[in-house]
Amino acid sequence: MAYEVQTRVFEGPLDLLLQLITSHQLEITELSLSAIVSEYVSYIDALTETDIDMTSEFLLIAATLVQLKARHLLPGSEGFDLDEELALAEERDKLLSRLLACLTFKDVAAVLLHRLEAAERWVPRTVGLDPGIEAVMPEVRLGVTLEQFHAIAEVALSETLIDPDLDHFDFDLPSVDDAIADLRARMASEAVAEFDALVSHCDRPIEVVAYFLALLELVRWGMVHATQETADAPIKLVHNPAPTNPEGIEMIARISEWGNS
Amino acid sequence: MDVASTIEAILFVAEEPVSGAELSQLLEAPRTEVDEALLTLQDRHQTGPSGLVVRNTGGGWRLYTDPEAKPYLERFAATERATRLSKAALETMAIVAYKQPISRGQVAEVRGVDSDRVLRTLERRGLIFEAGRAEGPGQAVLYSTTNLFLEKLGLSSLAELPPLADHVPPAGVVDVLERPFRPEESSNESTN
Amino acid sequence: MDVASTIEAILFVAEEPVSGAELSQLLEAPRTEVDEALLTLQDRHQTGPSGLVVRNTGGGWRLYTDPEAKPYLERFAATERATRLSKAALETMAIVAYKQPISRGQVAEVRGVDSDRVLRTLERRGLIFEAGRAEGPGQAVLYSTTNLFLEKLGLSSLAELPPLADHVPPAGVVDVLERPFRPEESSNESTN
Repeated sequence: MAYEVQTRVFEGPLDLLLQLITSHQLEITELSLSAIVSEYVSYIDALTETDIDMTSEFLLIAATLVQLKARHLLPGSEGFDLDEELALAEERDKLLSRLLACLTFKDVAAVLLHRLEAAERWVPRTVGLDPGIEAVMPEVRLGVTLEQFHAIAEVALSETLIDPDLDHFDFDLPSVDDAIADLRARMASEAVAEFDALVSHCDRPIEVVAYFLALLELVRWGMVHATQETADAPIKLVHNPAPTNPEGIEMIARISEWGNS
Repeated sequence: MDVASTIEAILFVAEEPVSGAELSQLLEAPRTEVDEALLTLQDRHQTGPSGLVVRNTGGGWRLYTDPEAKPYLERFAATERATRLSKAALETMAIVAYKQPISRGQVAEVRGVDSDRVLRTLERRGLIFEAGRAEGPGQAVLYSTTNLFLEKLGLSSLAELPPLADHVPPAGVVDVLERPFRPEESSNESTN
Repeated sequence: MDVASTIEAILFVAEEPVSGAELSQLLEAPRTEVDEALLTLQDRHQTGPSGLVVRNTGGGWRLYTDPEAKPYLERFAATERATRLSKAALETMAIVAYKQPISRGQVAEVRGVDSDRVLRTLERRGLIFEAGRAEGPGQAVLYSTTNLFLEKLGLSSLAELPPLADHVPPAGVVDVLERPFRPEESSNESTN
């Protein structure tokens, strides 16, 4: 039997084991421990995770699996220490109960999500007091000393470094610096252009934003002259190959430096 | 204006659920009278024509819009949408909800993954809080769920959480999990 | 749910008066029907038992508390919970204090949570104010702390805020936020 390492989405050692067992359930009637152990271990080989905690957890589970497998392969129970046997059985039960607990909470989490979504249909009011009553609202109390406030700031601003919440980050941010390079090249060849035409290839608003920021930079450096008659009118651009303001001269120098390096 | 209407006005301006005890203090009325008035108010919105409902969630009472109005509110700009919780965050939240107070180490044990980050996210969202410290060496921080957690789930107390026993995997699944570990079947295995 | 009740739900969550025209658009109902429903709603609150009233003020309709409830609301406003700043508010306050002027988007990035409501509360409490607008597209509102904030912390100027520890360079976060908007530095990076 060949075991192919597919790219699975798993959340950790326990989750992986759970997935290996439950996914094989459909394909194989007789699921062997050997199959699971081989596949599990192959994941360890493929592990690029540098997290020590996770790696050790992986190894711990793998060790238990390998031990169980070794025990299974040897016929009979002769030559086995009873204490060792019991310890191994205990390990197996512990692993099993962890798998069960894991499954249970996965199931209940789905129910909680459902409840969260259902509860969202009720909308509370968040506007607060009526304007007239606000006037008599007593003065706010910070309730913290300067030292405590400082400590809150330390935590609030440091946690983001250790723990950036990247869920909503758009990592595929267009580079303004690429946009500058592209705009410079195209303005140099076209000499005169309209902004809309230059961004006609952009799919996303954020890309247009990047080009607009790039344009502002080029204007600031004096490399491009931009005009717009009214707010809705097209933005017309004229190339200036030899800017005379200090910023532009410096930028030209820097850009040619990068070109040489 | 009767007591029920006064309570309605208070709940209207409150930015989180208000408990019966608090209402009783504000109105200088006995608790029984407040409880009765709350039921009257709830009944008024339920039976009469109204776009609002009174609910007991998150350790107190609060006014909400009728769920039927939700589609219109979504079109109305003012409704805020909370950013979705990840699957990992939901699982961690479930573990804390049922095992509270619980340390991060215990959460990690159940999930099999280091859960510090997720716990911090949940704490920052106001869904869990540091409820205390474990006794003994290390004095690990213990987490519990907040009233906001209850409110977000539409629960009035933790007792209303669905019983965990209902979510234990069925016998068939347990069997599948156990099968590879059963010594009897090892004889079927040849080599590998 | 009838039109009047739907309107009630909309006015309930609205932060400002909502015009008849706006309601008509939201409900996809003719203006005459909306006007009629508004009168029905107003009548319901006036004649039935209710702690709320519907008023037409400042170019739109709005739900208010019944003036009779005012003494109780003033007491509610003076309670511990109304005068104390929440943990979230303090955290937001700290971010604004150390990173001012800062936009709501940047605050949300640092906190990892949507922070509009907290910022509004802090503004209403006179602790922060709209100090200006960001340059560039969007022209986001930028918040700074007020003199009241300094007063509350017993400071004579912002310079007296204790500096953040060196080992916590929040510049890293700001850098991530600003990178797409700083062409020169990102160019430098790419050449490194």
